[in-house]
Amino acid sequence: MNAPFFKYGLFGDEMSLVVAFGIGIAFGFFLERAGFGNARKLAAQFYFRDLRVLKVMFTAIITAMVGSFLLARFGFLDLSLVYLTPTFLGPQIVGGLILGVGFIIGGYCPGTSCVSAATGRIDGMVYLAGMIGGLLGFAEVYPRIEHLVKLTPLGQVTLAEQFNLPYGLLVFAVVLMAFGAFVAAEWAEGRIGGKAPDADSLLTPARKFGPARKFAAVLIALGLVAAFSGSPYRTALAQVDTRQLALEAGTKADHVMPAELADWIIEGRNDYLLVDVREPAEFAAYHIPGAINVPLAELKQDFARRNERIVFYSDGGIHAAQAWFLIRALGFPSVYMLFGGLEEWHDTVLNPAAPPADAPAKDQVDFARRVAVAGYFGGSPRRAEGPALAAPAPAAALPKLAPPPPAAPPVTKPATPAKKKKKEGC
Amino acid sequence: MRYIMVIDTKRCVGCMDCVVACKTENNVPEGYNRDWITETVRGEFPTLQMEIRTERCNHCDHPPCVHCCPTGASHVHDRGGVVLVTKDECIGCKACLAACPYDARFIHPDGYADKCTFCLHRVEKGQLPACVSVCPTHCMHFGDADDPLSDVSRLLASRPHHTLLPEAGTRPRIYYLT
Amino acid sequence: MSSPTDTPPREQPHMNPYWAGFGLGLVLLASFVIMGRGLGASGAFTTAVATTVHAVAPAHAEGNSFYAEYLGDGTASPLKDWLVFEVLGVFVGGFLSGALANRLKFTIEKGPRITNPRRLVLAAIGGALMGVGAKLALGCTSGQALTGGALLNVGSWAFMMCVFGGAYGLAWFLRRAWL
Amino acid sequence: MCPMIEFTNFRHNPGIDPAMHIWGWEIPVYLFLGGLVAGLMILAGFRLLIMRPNERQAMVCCTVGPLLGLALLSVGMLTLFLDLEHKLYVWRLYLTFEPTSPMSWGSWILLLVYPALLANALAHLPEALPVVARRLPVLVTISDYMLARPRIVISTGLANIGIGVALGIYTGILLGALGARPLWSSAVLGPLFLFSGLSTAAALLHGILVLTTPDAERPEFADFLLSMLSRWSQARPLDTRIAPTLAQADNSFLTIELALLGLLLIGHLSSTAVHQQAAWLLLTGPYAAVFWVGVIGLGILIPLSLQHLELQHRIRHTIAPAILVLTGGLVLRFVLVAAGQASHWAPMLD
Repeated sequence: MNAPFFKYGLFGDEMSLVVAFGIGIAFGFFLERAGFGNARKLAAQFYFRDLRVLKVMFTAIITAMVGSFLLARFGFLDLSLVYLTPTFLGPQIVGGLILGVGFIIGGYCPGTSCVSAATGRIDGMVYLAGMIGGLLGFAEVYPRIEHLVKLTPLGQVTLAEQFNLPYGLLVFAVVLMAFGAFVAAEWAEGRIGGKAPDADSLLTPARKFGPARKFAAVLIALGLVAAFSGSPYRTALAQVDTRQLALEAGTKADHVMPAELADWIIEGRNDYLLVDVREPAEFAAYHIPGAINVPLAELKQDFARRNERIVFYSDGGIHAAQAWFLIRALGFPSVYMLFGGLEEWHDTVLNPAAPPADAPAKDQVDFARRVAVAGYFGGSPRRAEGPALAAPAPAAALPKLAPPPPAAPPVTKPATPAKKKKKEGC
Repeated sequence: MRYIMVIDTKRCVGCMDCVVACKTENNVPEGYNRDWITETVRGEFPTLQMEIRTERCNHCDHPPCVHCCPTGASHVHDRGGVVLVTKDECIGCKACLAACPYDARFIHPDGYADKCTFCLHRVEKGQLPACVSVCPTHCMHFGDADDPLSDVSRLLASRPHHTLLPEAGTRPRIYYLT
Repeated sequence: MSSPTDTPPREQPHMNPYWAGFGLGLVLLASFVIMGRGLGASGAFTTAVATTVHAVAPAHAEGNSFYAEYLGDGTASPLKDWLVFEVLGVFVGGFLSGALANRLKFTIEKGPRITNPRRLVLAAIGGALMGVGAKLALGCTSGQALTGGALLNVGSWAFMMCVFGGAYGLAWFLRRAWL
Repeated sequence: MCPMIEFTNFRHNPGIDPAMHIWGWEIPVYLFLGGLVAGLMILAGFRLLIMRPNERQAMVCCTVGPLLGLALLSVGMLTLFLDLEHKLYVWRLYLTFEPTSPMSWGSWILLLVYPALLANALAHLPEALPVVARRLPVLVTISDYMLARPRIVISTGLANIGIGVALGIYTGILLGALGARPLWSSAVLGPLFLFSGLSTAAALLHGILVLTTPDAERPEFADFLLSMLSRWSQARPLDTRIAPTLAQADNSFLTIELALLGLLLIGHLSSTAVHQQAAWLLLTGPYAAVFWVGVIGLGILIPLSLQHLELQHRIRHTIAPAILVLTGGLVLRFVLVAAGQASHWAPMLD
């Protein structure tokens, strides 16, 4: 499984914009080909003259739906990583109605108006100007109605989850429904709109098995395959190989020792993502430099890029271990946890205990190094139990550590989704 | 005559006395600096190596800032080859700022390019530049490189040294003893 | 412009809707596979509006929670946004397709029984409503109906039904504009 | 793993630290307009040279172009002036000539541009603007005087070409001579800006021709608006026969520009570490999106293909390529000026 390419880190944010441009060109091209740059063609939908909007939209929806389902089912695409706009049922129903009214009054929707303006339609350009005016007005009243816009939240949820139906079955149902709608649409075009049927339509009286019908047959067949394929999500519980996870948990391969982590931070390594799973208040009080805060309850499938090395820590070890299991079960390949959590971090990195005075010289040298590390993180060594000992002298013999850089500690990648402020949706 | 500066990085502790002395002596406006301290740490923990040094205009033998100046405001002074700016000729085009690989210049709030002058007004009176004269660790030395008996010539002859960004081809005249 | 000797080629008919829809679906699928997100349009204009307002009146934009959401954390220009670049492409793609089919012309699409100024006023009103509706619904026909529809998003399907409902409900009153 | 280098600098001079940002929008706009005017000069001079005595129709190149050039150059010099920090001393530029300074060369070249452009415009002005010429008969006198003497026409044409080439190359060398910014330190920048300027100039003239062509498919009021803008030329329509020639020329310029951009990047990528780092700023770094989409895609490849289709009579001539090429030229200057200031010799911490 290695798609969506972007979320697996195949290319960065900067290149994603170049991809966006390319995808946009294709999108605009097909919108124009479909006749969506023409307001009369779009409005004809609502007078049963030409049900193009319905045909194009539903063909596109079922194509992408069946395609993404099958790619996900056969392990190429991780559907759980495809961004799903959260549902706010009330505002979306009201917004949909307003949008529908705007559609019939203005004759376009935002995407199609771009195409119409690009092909010289002056009404399309005026429509765009009107939309910008609408956005400006909405922005001014938004702070007062913000609570209304966030009403009835259902979260990121699909129909399959909402109605507890198998995803594949739903795919098949939508495909069947779409073809039902196409046949009805062609019938209505002829009956109400008085339009002669297209040469290549589903309702052509000839017994020919034309391209449209072949296309329909293929999609329905694929839909039928989908209906019996089960869930597209790799993350479903049944697919977690518990035995392998248990074996992994048994070894210590998933541990990062505090001293090791301290070295990583001092080296300025940025090939890992340090995640604090405690509550924000605790995070604010103290956190390991460079960590980001994702409370346990907010760990989601897309909280980080999948190919990233992730290190969890919490106060002790338990919450980190739970986060480790959760995220490992979601299919992230390289997940680690800080051994002993923050307690161990305090004990071994921030306030290392001095060895007894009669300890071998090797321990003494090692301790001196740890004192230097502690200094870097703003901690200080503590005395060990037993006989008192002098303050560690050998520190001078070691190279002095650089103080932490003034503003930004050598942290992880700044562009992790957890920190990203801009919204991803439309 | 070829004025140069030799700075002993083994002695510099980054106390910033030179920075303060320069600001006072040359009346450098608030928020601007003609000289500054840099700290470089290199290596891999725990075998780190740190170098603290004081930096300023290198008064290069091959000064790109002088070559690109359209009005001749940036020029090489006859005395010791010091690179100077005549502020009444400078139009503030900022070409010299872009041309300097050391980023040693800045635009004075009055609108002209400004930078270190090796305190030529003091040197002409037989004094040392302000930064050199206040250095508490005596890590900075100023003098004539053409005079083989000068302090700076003897230091360069006796100790390993390097200059900053020699690969930029500017032939800088501030030497750092290592 | 065409030289006097060759007559401009005739405007080509539109594509078969099913094949156009199939192409559109493949583009959407490609977006899922490459980027892990769907298509959109209205968000780009919101970003552009937010950036413009921020340039004109920075304090006002930063104080407004609506604009703040689209301005990012200030480390990069808010215009360096996925949807902005995508919509830039939409303009180019639409123009290319229109040019190749000889459908480029400065004109106003309207029914025969409505005057030009009235059609333009209606277009502006429709656009304004669309801007409000799209922001209430967290997306427009591209971002919600098309993308969310293909992902079986609950809100998107509810939204799609309402769009058709709203449009069909009002269609009869506006028949003079289109028929 | 390569050893860590941590670099702390206590300088903090405004405009220099933490990242150099001394040139804002003024310099890119000036470089763009300078290149555009250079292109207009070369096209005008060339057209003037190949014009036969009684063929006086190519006024879009020989008159409209130079007149626009005079206006655009003035705007460009205004932006250059706005960028100066010591504005009252600007006359210092003309008290000296510094042979090693591209900016000094430029300030003197700019002085030569005005008379050359004016001469080119005057040669055929009464043809293009009969309304103006009727009010100012002296224009007719000048034009007749010039056209009666082939040597004056030829030297005007040659002067325009020569000064245009110098102006175009100078806008690039202005940056190219600043070796302290690795991205700029390439002599390719001169020809690159010259050909970018030529492509924008050809696109501008092509766009003007398309706009002023009567079009049956335009609604009345759009035509009305256009004729308001171009009423002065309606007395005698511009010769639209050279539109394909201009599109053809623009395509050649765009292709050369693309090749030069490639050479610039290849040169940097096969050079020292700092130059490679500078090239990656454009290729995958923080300027990649704008570079690939704005400069390469919108500015070069798409207008190139549009004009190719126009030349093959597959699509109508539109002003879209003109808008795209002009925008692309402007974005190229912005990207190069911004990325160049971000590129650096000193140790960089990524």
